[in-house]
Amino acid sequence: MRFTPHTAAERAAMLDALGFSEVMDLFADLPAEVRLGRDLNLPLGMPELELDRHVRSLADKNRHLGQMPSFLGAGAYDRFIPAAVSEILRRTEFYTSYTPYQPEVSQGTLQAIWEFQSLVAALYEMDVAQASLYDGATAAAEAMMVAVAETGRQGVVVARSVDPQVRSVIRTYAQGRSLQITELALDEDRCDLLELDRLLTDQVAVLIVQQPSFLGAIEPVAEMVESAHRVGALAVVIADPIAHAWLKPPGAYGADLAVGEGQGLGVAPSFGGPYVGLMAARQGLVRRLPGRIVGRTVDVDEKPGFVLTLQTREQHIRRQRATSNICTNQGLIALAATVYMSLVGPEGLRQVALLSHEGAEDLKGRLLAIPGVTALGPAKTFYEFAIRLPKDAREVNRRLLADGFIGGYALAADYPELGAGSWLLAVTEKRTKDEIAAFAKAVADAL
Amino acid sequence: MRFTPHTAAERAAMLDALGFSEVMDLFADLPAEVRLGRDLNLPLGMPELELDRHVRSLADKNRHLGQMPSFLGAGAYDRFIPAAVSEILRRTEFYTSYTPYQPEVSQGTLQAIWEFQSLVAALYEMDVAQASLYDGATAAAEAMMVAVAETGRQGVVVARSVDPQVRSVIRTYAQGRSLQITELALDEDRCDLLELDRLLTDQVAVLIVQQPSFLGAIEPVAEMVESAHRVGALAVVIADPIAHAWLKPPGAYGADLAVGEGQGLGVAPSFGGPYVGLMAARQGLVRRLPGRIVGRTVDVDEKPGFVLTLQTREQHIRRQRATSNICTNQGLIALAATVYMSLVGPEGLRQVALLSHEGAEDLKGRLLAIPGVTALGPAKTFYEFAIRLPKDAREVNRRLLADGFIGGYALAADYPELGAGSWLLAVTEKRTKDEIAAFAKAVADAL
Amino acid sequence: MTIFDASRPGRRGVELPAAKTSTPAGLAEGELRRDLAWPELSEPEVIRHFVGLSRKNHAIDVGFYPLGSCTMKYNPKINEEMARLPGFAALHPLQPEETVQGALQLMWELQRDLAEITGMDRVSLQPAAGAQGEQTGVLMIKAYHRARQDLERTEVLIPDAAHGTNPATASLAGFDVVEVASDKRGGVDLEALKAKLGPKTAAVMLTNPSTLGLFEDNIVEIARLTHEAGGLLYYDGANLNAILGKCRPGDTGFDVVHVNLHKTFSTPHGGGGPGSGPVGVKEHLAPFLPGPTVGQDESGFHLVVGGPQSIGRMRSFYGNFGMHLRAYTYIRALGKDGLTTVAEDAVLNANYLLHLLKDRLTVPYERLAKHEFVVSLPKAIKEQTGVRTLDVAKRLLDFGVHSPTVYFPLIVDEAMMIEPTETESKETLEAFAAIVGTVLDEAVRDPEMVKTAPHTTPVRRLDEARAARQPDLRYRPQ
Amino acid sequence: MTIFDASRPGRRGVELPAAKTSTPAGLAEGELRRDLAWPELSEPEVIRHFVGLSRKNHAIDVGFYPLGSCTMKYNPKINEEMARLPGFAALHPLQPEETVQGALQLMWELQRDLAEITGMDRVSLQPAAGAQGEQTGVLMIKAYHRARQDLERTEVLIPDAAHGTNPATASLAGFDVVEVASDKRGGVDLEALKAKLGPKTAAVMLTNPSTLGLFEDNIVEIARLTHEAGGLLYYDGANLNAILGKCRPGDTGFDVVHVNLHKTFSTPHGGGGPGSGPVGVKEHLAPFLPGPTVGQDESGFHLVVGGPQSIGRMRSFYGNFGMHLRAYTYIRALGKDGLTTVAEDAVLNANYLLHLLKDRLTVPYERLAKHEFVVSLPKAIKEQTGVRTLDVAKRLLDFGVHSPTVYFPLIVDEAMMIEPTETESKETLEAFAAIVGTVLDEAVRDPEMVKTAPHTTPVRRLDEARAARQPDLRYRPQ
Ligand SMILES: Cc1ncc(COP(=O)(O)O)c(C=O)c1O
Ligand SMILES: Cc1ncc(COP(=O)(O)O)c(C=O)c1O
Repeated sequence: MRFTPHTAAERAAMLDALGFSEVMDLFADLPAEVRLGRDLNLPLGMPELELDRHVRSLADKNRHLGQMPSFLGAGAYDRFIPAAVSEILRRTEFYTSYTPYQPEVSQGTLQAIWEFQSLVAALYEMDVAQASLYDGATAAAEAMMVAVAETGRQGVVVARSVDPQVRSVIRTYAQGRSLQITELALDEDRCDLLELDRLLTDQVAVLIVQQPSFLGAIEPVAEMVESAHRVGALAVVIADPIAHAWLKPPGAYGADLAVGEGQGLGVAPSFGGPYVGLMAARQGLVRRLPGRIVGRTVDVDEKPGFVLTLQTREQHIRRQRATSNICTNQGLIALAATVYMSLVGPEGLRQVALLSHEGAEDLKGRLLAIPGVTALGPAKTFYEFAIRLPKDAREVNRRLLADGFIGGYALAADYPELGAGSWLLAVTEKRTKDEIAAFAKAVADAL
Repeated sequence: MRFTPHTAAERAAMLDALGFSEVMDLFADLPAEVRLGRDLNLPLGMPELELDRHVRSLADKNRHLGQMPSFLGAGAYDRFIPAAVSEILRRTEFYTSYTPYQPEVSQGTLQAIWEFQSLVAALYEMDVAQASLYDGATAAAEAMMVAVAETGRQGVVVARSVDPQVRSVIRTYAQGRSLQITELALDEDRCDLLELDRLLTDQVAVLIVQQPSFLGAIEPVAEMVESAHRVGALAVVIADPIAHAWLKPPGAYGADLAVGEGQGLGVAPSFGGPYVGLMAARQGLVRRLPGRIVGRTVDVDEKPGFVLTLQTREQHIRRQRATSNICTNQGLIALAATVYMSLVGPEGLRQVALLSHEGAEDLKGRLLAIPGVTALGPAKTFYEFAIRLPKDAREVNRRLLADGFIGGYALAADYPELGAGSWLLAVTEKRTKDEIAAFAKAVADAL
Repeated sequence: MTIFDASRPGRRGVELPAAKTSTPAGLAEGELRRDLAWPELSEPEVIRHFVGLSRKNHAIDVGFYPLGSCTMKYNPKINEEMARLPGFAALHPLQPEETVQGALQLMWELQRDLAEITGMDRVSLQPAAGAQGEQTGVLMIKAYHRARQDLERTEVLIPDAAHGTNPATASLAGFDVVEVASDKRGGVDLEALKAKLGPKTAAVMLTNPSTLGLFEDNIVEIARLTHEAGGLLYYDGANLNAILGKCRPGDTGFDVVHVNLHKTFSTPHGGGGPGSGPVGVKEHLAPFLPGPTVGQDESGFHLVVGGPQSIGRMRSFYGNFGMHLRAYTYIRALGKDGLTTVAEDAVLNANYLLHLLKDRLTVPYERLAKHEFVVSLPKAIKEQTGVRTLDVAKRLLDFGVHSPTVYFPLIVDEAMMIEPTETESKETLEAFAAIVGTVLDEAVRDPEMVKTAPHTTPVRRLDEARAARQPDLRYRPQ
Repeated sequence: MTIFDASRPGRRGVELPAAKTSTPAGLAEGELRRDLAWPELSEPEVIRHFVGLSRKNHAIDVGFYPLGSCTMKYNPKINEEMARLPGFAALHPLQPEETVQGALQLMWELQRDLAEITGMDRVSLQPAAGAQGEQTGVLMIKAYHRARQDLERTEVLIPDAAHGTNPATASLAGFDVVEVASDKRGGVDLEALKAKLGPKTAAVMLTNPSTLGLFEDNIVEIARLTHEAGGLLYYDGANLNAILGKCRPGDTGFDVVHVNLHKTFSTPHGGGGPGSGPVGVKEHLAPFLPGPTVGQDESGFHLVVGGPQSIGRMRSFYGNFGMHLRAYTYIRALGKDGLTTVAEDAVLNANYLLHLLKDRLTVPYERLAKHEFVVSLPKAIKEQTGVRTLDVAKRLLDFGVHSPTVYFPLIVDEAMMIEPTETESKETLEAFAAIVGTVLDEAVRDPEMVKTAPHTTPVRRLDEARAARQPDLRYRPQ
């Protein structure tokens, strides 16, 4: 077999050394009643030539983002990825190594993660960041757990303008510890601040808001964080890394934890994963953080080096008293984001965000000029925005697909209160002026 | 700029250190009359996002071998390349290094080339091989030069069944030293052995034959080599590496030099290049070989290591008396071939060749069963073969293209004597039974 | 040097098309950030920095990596090639279903194949790693009991040899963890188990082969006892590599399993992820599965959201699709024949290496090993020389191999947990055994050499205490 | 260990579909080979072997590589990405033209752009490397004179500082090489040139800037003299990086040029190729260009074979298309603005580094440098300590940088030829200057350390004499 070196002769020699006569002797400890007395019901193995053809045939059954301009976001974005990112990801020393348990031979991974932590902390202007979580949704849920542990309270207030998938994951994680989740309603297209004051009691451990919100709105996060603090709750801000090239970072208005989805930072959309969850916190919470953390130290020769640290938070040391159960995280994707952030630098990120914003404003203007199309509310938006169509958005998407476009996200399934015409559109730096104009025209034609 | 680090401030500081005030001071030594007093007439630079889109748009204007089954060979082949080959080629330590002038920090490249030499020598069963030439055609021409230098003669006999492009390159190289080239005619589909005896005189430095020939025929090479030796000429065999998984190797019947095109050994067709020329020789010719040669030696600690050797043959030492002018060769492509040969091993190569042969025999049988289609002659063939259609082969190719196939090579432009219907077809291990059957049917329909 | 130290203001690694404006229109000053303290570098500098870092790592493709429990097997290169096809990598997860039929088919087939391999009825690919697979499974168990109004089941029983994620998961899901001792043979102590099973038992979590690399041969009895007590049996699939095609957890009484695609199914470990931890369940747990999963009908493949009893989403979208794709490619590459060979060769390699080492190291349980085994540094060496397992592990690094997992499982003193995997050759195993022999000789002859190891690695032994005492967790400008 | 030593009979790194037969039908026993003595390994072993080899190489992405004359600039990663698109990599060179219009357009645009950059009228992309570009050029010159019945021109004049490929090429093309001395300023000695020009002169071959990194400021006069004597002027484009957008060989009187895409245009050097050496000519040489080139008409792009006077093919097909593609991508990335910046920064870096080194090393020609410069080890050091340039070069390797080109050009004693390229930062240049300083100090303080260097490389100084005396050029089973 191509992935296993042994020849029949070698197997025989090894068995012989063990005093066995056949391979089944190696499985003599399996009680007869548990042995699988048949072949697995799977096809035979394929030579690479056939395998390549077969898997490509599946890829060819899809229509991908390189083939159709897309205005779909809603948590995953078609952003430009510099070739240098994949060059580094293809370094086998990165992708075929594992969690750096032996730091002396893992300095590459460790330093890269430390740099990831530094970049994420700087992005959010928070004191510290950890080494990655599964994705933005679980990062939000883990942040909730941190707040619950820190406050000893059970109440959780989540803005309804948080990504519905994230809210769903939060609810799942909350089941374990029987937390009480309340949803903060919308006022038009933003959080209802009066309602927030009603919901915030001294039972509340944490307020979770998203900036910009799932609907694209720039929320009054600073006020909301202040409100949460007033009742002794922690504030978790789910902060989009691209928009935060320009927006005031969570650390600047006192958020306790900032989390986010890192997919936009050089990670392929890849049908939903692997992505990478970002989490940063204020200093006081560092020993409550989930997952890996890398620290800088020195070796016996006083040479600087990096290690996994604060491991007494972790499952392999603390077991049932660990801050989380995380073991494998999203190391390689964190590396992708690290390389991306290093390549674009502050100016590059600002430009990515600005181009996206300009495109979105252009598209928004064109769409709102179509008779019958209206804004959801007064909120300012960044590169993603919601509007209301005079037709079912799903129907419009179908028409657009026939024209070769991937349309926006039909909001009604998650937000029935917004109506069947509510539609969320994202514009990234990849969309050209021509594509935006053609798309706007196709929308007008579809209505 | 993204590929150059300097900022404006750094440039100014550096100029300042040099005592200059502006960049043009660095070019003060260019006489006014030679300065280009205008911008180059080229577009402005493109950001990677636009560049990527632009270059992809050119790629998309092509229809590639992954989109149409191809039966075209004639010197370049659509063969299967295992993914592991490109994994190694993407190692930046291989592709961003250069000729190993400092062996202590180039052992990777040097050992890989030494292994390449070993594999090529073993394939051809010759004593030695060198480190690669530009392609199979220049390898044949360089072999001719070796023979001319060795014999001190000026006559060259080249079989007409040698690839016409190779013959053309041989003629180009011969111009420099005013060699006399004679073509050995065809007898039906193979070399004319009677004619050969007439052409071989004591003025002849070298006989150049191809096995299998350009027309796919298995030639009586052993007899031909013997004939050449009888008049004191050297024999150069252009030997296809895939077919030689099975065919008797040049070393086994006394060829003086064996050369070949290595593209079939794990190298993408890539519209004609880069490919890699193979050259192996008998021991006595080693100091006449062109290009690089790597040898094994030891370091001061007696640790084995590899170096460029026998450099007194080379241009940088011997200048006008060098055996060739080669400097940069095809290092990375030789590496690709080395990885490929190591992966497939002897059994894998045999199987690649056998599958190709079986496919070709299948196709040949199907085509010859079509009324009006005939064989060129009695020769046995391996994975490529020529037939005669009752119609202009170019016309048939056009019809096949409309059906989604890349047809064979129309021979008449190079071999008018074979007629407009003469057609050369190659089958590789990538062609499935279904593709072969469908192609044969399409040919029948096109006639 | 960190990437921040290499920064120079004004350098750029990427250029972008020009924007029309210089700041986002319409945003108030107070809404904007001031500064973004990221480094600035050109593309060549970024590449050289990360290439340089990479060269400080050990990795599977660099050398032997017998890190027990982690299944550091070879990651086939075709998987990487396939994962980068734009027909997969450039799919938005919310595209219309008719434009992603190939991706859905792949996921559907993978669900089906994992169900077959594990002997379960239904599979969800959503969990992002093994630990999240556990969390999914345990939350489903919780939901199951709750749905049956069986509300007093607050305990999860876990062997003392278990991986840390098991108790951490149970606790995260709101259960009390009850530890079950191991018996002299390294298996679950049946008497201890019986004593702890009861009306409070929600589940028993096991891995089989266990973290000791031993097949739990009482498994049928354990399942019977657990079910009799009203609990469910959870299978941690981290060690599935040992039994592929030989035995299926579903056939031995397990109700839920997770599998680690990044272990058994060769998706790369990536320096610590991404992993993927699909869960499989028996029919009675199917209503609780997280959605969406992929279903098929005459019109094609579809995403099916969870029903009313579903525990809900575990993460966004459908899991780490890029890992599903690699695992799928691997399963198709090997097929039923190849997967069985994997288990055979993995077990053969473990037993052969154990055989080569058994005279030099202490073997706590003299039994047939499965895919891995646990040994200890001989007490005599430790007592005579002061050399510890940690020192031996560090010294091994000087020989170009990775060390085994050490000090786990916790129930074995000075443990070394060695998992060679099936992709290593006989020569590699022999070479490793020889290196271990050399290091043990050295431990006696020249203990300082071992205690101060490693000597030839990019950095030497690091001060972990200082790292924890004075956490330096991010770059700060001087 | 070589790959042959790692072989074990029966291992396989690739599996293939089953064949129907076991040997090729119809071939006689005597036509078949017996044995194929290749190694047998599994895929993981092959990968580990070559990954291991790669890690023994220095490379641009690993560290500074100031190898003079070779232009070891950064190779942008986008080029590699584009070259692997199946729309390029999976094109058969003989496909119908209508199916390769994108590839032909790319070549056509590249021909046009290279003509513009060099100031020539027509370009062929066929030559596979610089040396083959030279050969093409010199064969065209031969054909040109022959076509004019100017049959006595048997000599090619070449400066003594020239690269070895120049005389080797001229000789291969059947010319006698006449060496022209350099003057005190490092330029072509005009008097020497005049003395050697004459009715036998077929051509003068120059590179400008010269291999000394100096701009030949008499170039217009040299061109005039050459043409007056009836010869043609050949431009070796290896040093084009210095003058991009500043000056064009075609405007200074050259009749033929070659360019090295693997130098100026950033295509990777690949451990010694593939390169690409397109040639450009003035109109009077156009009939002699090798074909095919790419032409355009209203119906699209076409391959145009050489006319009756063409020297014929230089190699199969159209040259190293994969390199054309990378160079094209690079030219489009940089544009006219970026290419000019390349020259400016390349020259700035060379002069800055020369400035940093000039007090420690002997500078043979105190002039403005272009993209590179040549210096010597101070005589005093050599005489006092016995340390030679070679020793310094070897000692530099211990500091993680590649050494400069040494002992070339031949006319400078103990030469070091240093070409930093534009892609290196100020800090890198300063760090390199500091390393050189350290090594020179060491040469005086501890000459043995330098003479026995390198000390930290994968192997130490190798016995080259033994390699040449007892050639061991291939694996032979023991
Ligand atoms: C036995 C066992 N269980 C669970 C896990 C956790 O899996 P993951 O790291 O994928 O979260 C591991 C990982 O090492 C393991 O070895
Ligand atoms: C000045 C000069 N001329 C010619 C050449 C030959 O070019 P190539 O190596 O591409 O054949 C070189 C290569 O180093 C060179 O530096």
